Amino acid sequence: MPWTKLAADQSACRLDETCQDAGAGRMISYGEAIREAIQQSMELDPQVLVLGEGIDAAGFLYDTTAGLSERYGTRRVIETPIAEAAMTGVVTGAAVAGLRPVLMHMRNDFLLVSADQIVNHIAHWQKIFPCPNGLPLVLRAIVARGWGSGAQHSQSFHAMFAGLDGLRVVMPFTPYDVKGMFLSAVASPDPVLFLEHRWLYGDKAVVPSEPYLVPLDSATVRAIGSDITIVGMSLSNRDVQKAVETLRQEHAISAEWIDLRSIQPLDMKSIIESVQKTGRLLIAENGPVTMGIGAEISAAVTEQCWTCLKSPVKRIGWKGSTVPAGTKLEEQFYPGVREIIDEVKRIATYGK
Amino acid sequence: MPWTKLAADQSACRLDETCQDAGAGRMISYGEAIREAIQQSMELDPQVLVLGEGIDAAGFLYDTTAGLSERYGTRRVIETPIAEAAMTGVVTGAAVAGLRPVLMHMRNDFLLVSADQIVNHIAHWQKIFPCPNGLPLVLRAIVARGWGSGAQHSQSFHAMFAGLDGLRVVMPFTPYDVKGMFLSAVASPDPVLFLEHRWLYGDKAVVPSEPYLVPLDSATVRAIGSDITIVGMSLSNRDVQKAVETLRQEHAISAEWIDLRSIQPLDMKSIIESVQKTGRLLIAENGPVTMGIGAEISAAVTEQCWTCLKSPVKRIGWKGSTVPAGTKLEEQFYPGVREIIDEVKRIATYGK
Amino acid sequence: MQLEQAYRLYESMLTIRLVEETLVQEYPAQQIRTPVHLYVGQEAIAAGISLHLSDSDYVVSNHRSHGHSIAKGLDLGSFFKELYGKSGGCSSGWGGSMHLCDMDKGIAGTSAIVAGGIPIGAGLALKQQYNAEANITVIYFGDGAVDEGVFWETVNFTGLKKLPILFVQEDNGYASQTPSSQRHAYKNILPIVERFGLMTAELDGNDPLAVAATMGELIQKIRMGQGPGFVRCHTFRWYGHVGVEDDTHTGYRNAADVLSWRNRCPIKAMEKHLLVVDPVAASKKMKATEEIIAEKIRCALQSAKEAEYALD
Amino acid sequence: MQLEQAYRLYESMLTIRLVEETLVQEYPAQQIRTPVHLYVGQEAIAAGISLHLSDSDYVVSNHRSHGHSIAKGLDLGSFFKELYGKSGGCSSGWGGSMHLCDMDKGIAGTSAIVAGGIPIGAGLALKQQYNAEANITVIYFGDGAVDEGVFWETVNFTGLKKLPILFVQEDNGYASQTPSSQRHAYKNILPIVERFGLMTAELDGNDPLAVAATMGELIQKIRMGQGPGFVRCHTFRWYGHVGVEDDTHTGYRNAADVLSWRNRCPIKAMEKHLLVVDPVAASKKMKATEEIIAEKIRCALQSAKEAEYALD
Ligand SMILES: Cc1ncc(C[n+]2csc(CCOP(=O)(O)OP(=O)(O)O)c2C)c(N)n1
Ligand SMILES: Cc1ncc(C[n+]2csc(CCOP(=O)(O)OP(=O)(O)O)c2C)c(N)n1
Ligand SMILES: [Mg+2]
Ligand SMILES: [Mg+2]
Repeated sequence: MPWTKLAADQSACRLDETCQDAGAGRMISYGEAIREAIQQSMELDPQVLVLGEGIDAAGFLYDTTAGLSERYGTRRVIETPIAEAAMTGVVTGAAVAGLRPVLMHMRNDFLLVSADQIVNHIAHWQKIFPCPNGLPLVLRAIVARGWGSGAQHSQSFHAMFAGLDGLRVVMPFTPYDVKGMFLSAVASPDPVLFLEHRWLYGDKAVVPSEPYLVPLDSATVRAIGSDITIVGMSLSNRDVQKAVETLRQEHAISAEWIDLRSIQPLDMKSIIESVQKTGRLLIAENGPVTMGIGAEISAAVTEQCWTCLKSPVKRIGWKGSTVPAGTKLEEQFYPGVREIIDEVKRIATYGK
Repeated sequence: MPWTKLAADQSACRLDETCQDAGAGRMISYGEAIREAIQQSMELDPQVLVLGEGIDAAGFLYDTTAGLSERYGTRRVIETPIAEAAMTGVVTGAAVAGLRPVLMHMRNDFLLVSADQIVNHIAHWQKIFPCPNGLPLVLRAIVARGWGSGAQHSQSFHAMFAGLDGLRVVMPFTPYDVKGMFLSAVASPDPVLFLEHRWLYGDKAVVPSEPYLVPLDSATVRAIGSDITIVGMSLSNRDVQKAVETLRQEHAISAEWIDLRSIQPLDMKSIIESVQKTGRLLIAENGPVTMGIGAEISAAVTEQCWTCLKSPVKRIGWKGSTVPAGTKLEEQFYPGVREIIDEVKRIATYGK
Repeated sequence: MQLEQAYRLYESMLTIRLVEETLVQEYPAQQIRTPVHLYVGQEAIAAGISLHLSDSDYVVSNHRSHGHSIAKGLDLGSFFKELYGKSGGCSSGWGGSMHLCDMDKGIAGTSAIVAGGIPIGAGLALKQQYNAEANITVIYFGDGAVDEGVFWETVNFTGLKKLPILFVQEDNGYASQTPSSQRHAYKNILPIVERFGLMTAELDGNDPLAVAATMGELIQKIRMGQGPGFVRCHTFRWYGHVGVEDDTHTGYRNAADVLSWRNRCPIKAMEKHLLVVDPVAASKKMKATEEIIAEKIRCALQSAKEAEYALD
Repeated sequence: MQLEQAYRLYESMLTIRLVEETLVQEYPAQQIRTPVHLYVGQEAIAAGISLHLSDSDYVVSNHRSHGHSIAKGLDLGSFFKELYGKSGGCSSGWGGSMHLCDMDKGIAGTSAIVAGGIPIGAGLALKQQYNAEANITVIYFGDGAVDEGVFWETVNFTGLKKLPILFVQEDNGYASQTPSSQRHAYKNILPIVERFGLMTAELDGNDPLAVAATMGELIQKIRMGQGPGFVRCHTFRWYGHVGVEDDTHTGYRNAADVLSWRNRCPIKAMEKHLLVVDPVAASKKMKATEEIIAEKIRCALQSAKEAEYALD
C-alpha cells in the first residue's frame, strides 16, 4: 500500500509543521500546492482517480487539474455530467469496491445537490456495513467569496456537515497544509470533505516538493500568546493573523492564534490546552455565526474549561446565512480585522 | 385574507397556552390534531394545497391526510412521484406565485434529497428577491425512532437546518401545539420546516375544535422551577417531563422545564429569563449532541448569562449521528430519564 | 435450461420463500424488531439473476433486500442475526432488515433511501470497468425508484461510460400504496432508457425460466462489454409494503388482481416445470431440497435467537 | 410575421445586445462586481418567446439571465442598478447578475444552481393551472441543466399533471467548457422527453423568425391546455462562459465554429429580413430604434452609476 509507506517514511524523516516556516525552500501557491498534491496522489497510487465537472476542460478547476488527463488518461481523470448526486454515489461505490476516488466541485454550494448521498449514505456507510476497503473517498470543494457571487455561490458549509461522525471535514489554510492534508485525505480510509478557499489560492509559502502527510484531525497553534485564544479557520485565519499582530503591537494584547484546520473531528485538546493558559476564547467563523462550528467549540470549551475561563467564549462571523451580492452589502456582511480587534478588546477587558 | 382574520379573532378571544391545561374539553391525539389542523387550513383558505408521497393512498401518512381528497379533490390533494427535490421546487414556485402549499414527507430523512432546494433556494429566496406574496410554504416531515428503523429512517435534522435565517424550523410536542403551530405555519408568510415526531402521535390532550394559532417563535415553560432549567424539544420533552417530576419528588431539585418548540428562530429570551433565575441549564437534544441545537443554545446562553451561570451549560443527547438498528444498540444509543436525572444531579452539585 | 441449473433456481427461490415465511411466523413475537419488506411473490427475479453471478459480481439492493441478498449467497445465520439485532449479524446489528451486506459475496450494500443505492452501484461498476474485470454489478430497484432524479443521472452516466451494469426494475405496480399511473408520465420506461444506450428487456418476473434465460443472455453481453442493460420485470408482492400482513383489505389493490398474481406463483411454476422435465426424480428431489432448506433455516433461526445482542 | 411584430422582435434582441455590449465596455472598470454570463449570440430565443408572453406569464431563468429578463420587460434601470449593487436594483442589490427578478413583469426568479430553477417553474405553472388561468410558465435552461436529476423529475411531474410549461433548452453545445458529447449518453433529448408527454420542437435558435413562429404556435397550444412543450434551440454564445472576454484562445471551442456562429448573428438576420419586407422604411426605423435603445441604456446606466449603494 503506497499510503502506509508514505506514512512510515514520514515518521522517519519527520516533515512537520516547523518545516514550513523554515524559510529556505521552494515557494509555491496554495493553488499550485493543491495541483501538486493531486498529481502526486495519482502518481503514488493507481487506485486514485479524480472526477468532476470541468476538471478536464479549459479552466481545469482553477488550474488544479491541468495536465492530469494527458498524464493519467481519461480513465483516471473523468470529466462528469452536472449530476452531483449521482457522482457522489459513484465515488461512494467506487470506494466501497476499493478505489480511492476524489470528486471535485467548483463550489461547495453544489454539495447540497448531493446532500442525500453525503448525509444518508457516505456518513453512515462504514458504521452500518462492514467495509473491508474502508470508504476512502474525498469530496473536494471550494468555498468562494466576493465579487457579487451572492447567495448560491459564497456559502461555507463546513458547519452544516460537521455533525456527521462518519465524515471528516477539513479546511486547510496554508499552502503547506493544503498539500499535506490533501494527501492525507486521499490516504485516509475514511471519507473526507476537503474544503478549500478560493481566496487562498494565491497565498505562497515554502512547500516541500516530495509528498508528505499532515494530520486530518489536529488544529495547529500559529502564534503563541497568553491573554486570549483566537480560533480561525480557512480564510478567517487571514484576518485573525492580522488582528493578532495589531493586538500585540498596538494594544499590548498577546493573543494565541489557533488554526482549526479540522472541523470534524474537532481537536478539542489543542483548543482546551490553549484556553487553560489564556482563559479567553474568540472563534472567528468562516461562515454565519449561528449554528457555526464556533457554537460547538464554545459549548465544549465552556463545559471543559469552566473554571479557567475568565470571560464567556465569543464568536464572530458573517451577519447571516444569505450572502448578499452588492459591494457595500458584502462589506457590511463580513467582519474584518477591525471587528476581531474590537471584540478581543471587549473580551480582554470583560468584567474589568 | 383568512389568516389575518384568524389572527385577529384569536387576539380577541385569547386562546393560549393555559387553555390546554384547562382540563375540560375535547381530548384528541397528536396525530388527530395534525389531521384536524390540515383539514381546517384547507377549509379556511382555498389557496392551501397539500402534496406528498402517500398522502392520497392507503395509510394516508398515518391517517393525517385521510378524507382530504374526497373533500377537496385531487386538485388540492396531490399525490406525488417519489421526487423530493422537484416537489420541493414545485412548492417553492407555487408559493412564489401565491398559493400556500404544504409538502409532506413520511420521514424527515428524505428532506436530504431536496437539500439543494431547501438550503440554496427556499432559505434565500425572500432575502434575494422581492416576494410580494412572501414564501408561504410548509415542509411537513416526521422524525421517527426505534423498531430498528436505523441509520436512514431515524435521524432528526432540526439542527442541520437550524442555521438558515430564511427558514423557520419548529418541533411541536403537544397535541395542542401541533395543531396551533401547524395553522400558524400555513398562515406564515415565511417557509416553515414543520417537524413532527412519530412517537408523539398517540399522546392525547385537550385540543379546541376551532382553529387557533400558536406562535412559531416562542418556547414555553411547561414546569416552573428554581434550581435548574432543562430545555427539551419534541420527543425529548417526554423524558424531561418525567425527570422533572422525579427530581422534585425524590431529589428535592426544582427544575424548570422549557419546551423549545421553535428551533429557528430560537426563543433566547425565554431561555435566558429562566437561566437568570436558575443559574443552571441542561439541554436535552432530540438528536446527536455534537452540532445539535444545544450547541447554539449553550454558546448563546453562556455569552448572555455569564454572570448568573452557576455551572457550565450541559447537553445530553444521542451517542452519535448514525442510529443503529439492533434493539440493544438502540437502547445504548438513546439517553433516557435516568441519564437526565443523573446529569441534573451532577450539574446541581457542580463545584460543591 | 439444464436440469442442475433448474434445481438451483428452484432451491434459490424456495430458500427466499421459506425464509420469509419464517419471518411471517416469527414477526408477531416481536423479537424481530426492524421493518421488513417482504419479497414473497417476486423470488424468480433475484433467483433467476443470481444464477448467472459469481461472488465477484456485485449487487446493490434497496429496502426490499432479503431476496436479493439471499439469492446472492448471504449466510442465513448472519441474515437472521441481523434481523434480530444480534451479534454476528451481517451488518453487526447496526443495519437491520434494510441494510444487509456481505462484501465476500458481492453484496455491497443496501440503501433504504429510494434510489439511493443506484448511483452507488454505478461506482461499483466503475471499479470493475477500471480494473478491466469481466464482472458486473446488478442494481435492484422498484417502479418507485425511477421517480427519483438520481436514477436518471445514473442511467445517463452509465450509458455514457458503458458501465457493466444490469439495472433490474422490479415493477410490482406500486410504490408503497401508490400505483405507477399516479407517478409516471409515461407508460413504458424501456424505450426511454434505450435512448441512453442501455440494452433493454421486458419480462414476466413471475416466470422463472424466462427470467433466468433472458438475464443469462443479457448478463453475458454486459460481461463481454457490449454495454449496460435494463430489465423491467413485471411482478407483484403478496404482502403489504412493509410488515407481514396481507393488506388487500386496505383497498389500494384490487382483490382479484391480488388473487390472480398469487395464482402465478413463481415457485409453483418451477415445480411444474421440474415435474415435466424430470418426471421421475423431481418430486423426491424437491421434497429433499425443501427439507434441507427448512433445516438450514431452523438452524440459522435458532442460532440467531440464541446469539447475544449486538452491543456498542 | 406582421411588420409591427417583426420590429418588436428586432427591438427586443437589439436591446439585449446593446445592454450586454455596454456591460462588456463597463466591466473592466470593475464597478460591476458580479459574475456576468453573457447572452450575446442567443438573443433570438428569449426575444422570440417573449413576443408571445404577457406580464401574467412567468419566466424562470438561470445564471445566463440577462436576455431572458430584459426580453420579458425588466426595467433597464433596475437591471443596471442590480449589477452595480445599488439601491433600486431589481433584487435590492442582494442578487447581482445571477438573481434577477420582477414579479410585476412575471420574472419570477433566477437560480444560479444549474437546474435549480426548473422545478420552481413547475410550481409557478401549478398555480396557473390551479387557478385555471390561460397563462403559462417559460423555463429557460441550458444543455447542461438536463444533466441534473431534478430536471427529469420535473419533466415527469409536468407530463403527469399536464402543466402549462414551455421548457426552453438553449443548447449552446457546452456547459461551461465541457461539450454535450462528454456529458450526454444520448444525441437528441427530444424523443426522450416526448415519451413523458411533452410536445417538442427543434429549432435554429439563431433564426429569429423561426423561433418566433414556432414558439408562437407552441405557446398557443400550451395556453389552450394541450399540454406542456419542450423546445431545443441550437445556438452559441459568443463570449466566454462567464465574464466579458472572448475565450476562443483557450481552445475548447474551435475557432472556425466560433466564427461561423458569429456569422449567423440573429440580429443581422433580422435586419436583413426587415430590409426585405419593409425596404423603404426599415433602414431608418432600425436606426431610430437603435438610437432610442442606446439612449435608454445611457440613462439607465447613468442612473445606476449615480445611485446609492444598497445597504443593509
Ligand atoms: C427518498 C425516499 N423517499 C421516500 C421513501 C419512502 N419509501 C420507502 S419504500 C417506498 C416505495 C418504493 O417503491 P418501489 O421503488 O416501487 O419499491 P417496492 O417497495 O415496490 O419494492 C417509499 C416511497 C424513502 N425510503 N426514500
Ligand atoms: C448544481 C451546480 N453545479 C455546477 C454549477 C456550475 N455551473 C455554473 S453554469 C454551468 C454550466 C451550465 O451549462 P448550461 O446549462 O449548458 O448553460 P450555459 O452556461 O451553456 O448557458 C455550471 C456547471 C452550478 N452553478 N450548479
Ligand atoms: Mg414497486
Ligand atoms: Mg450550454
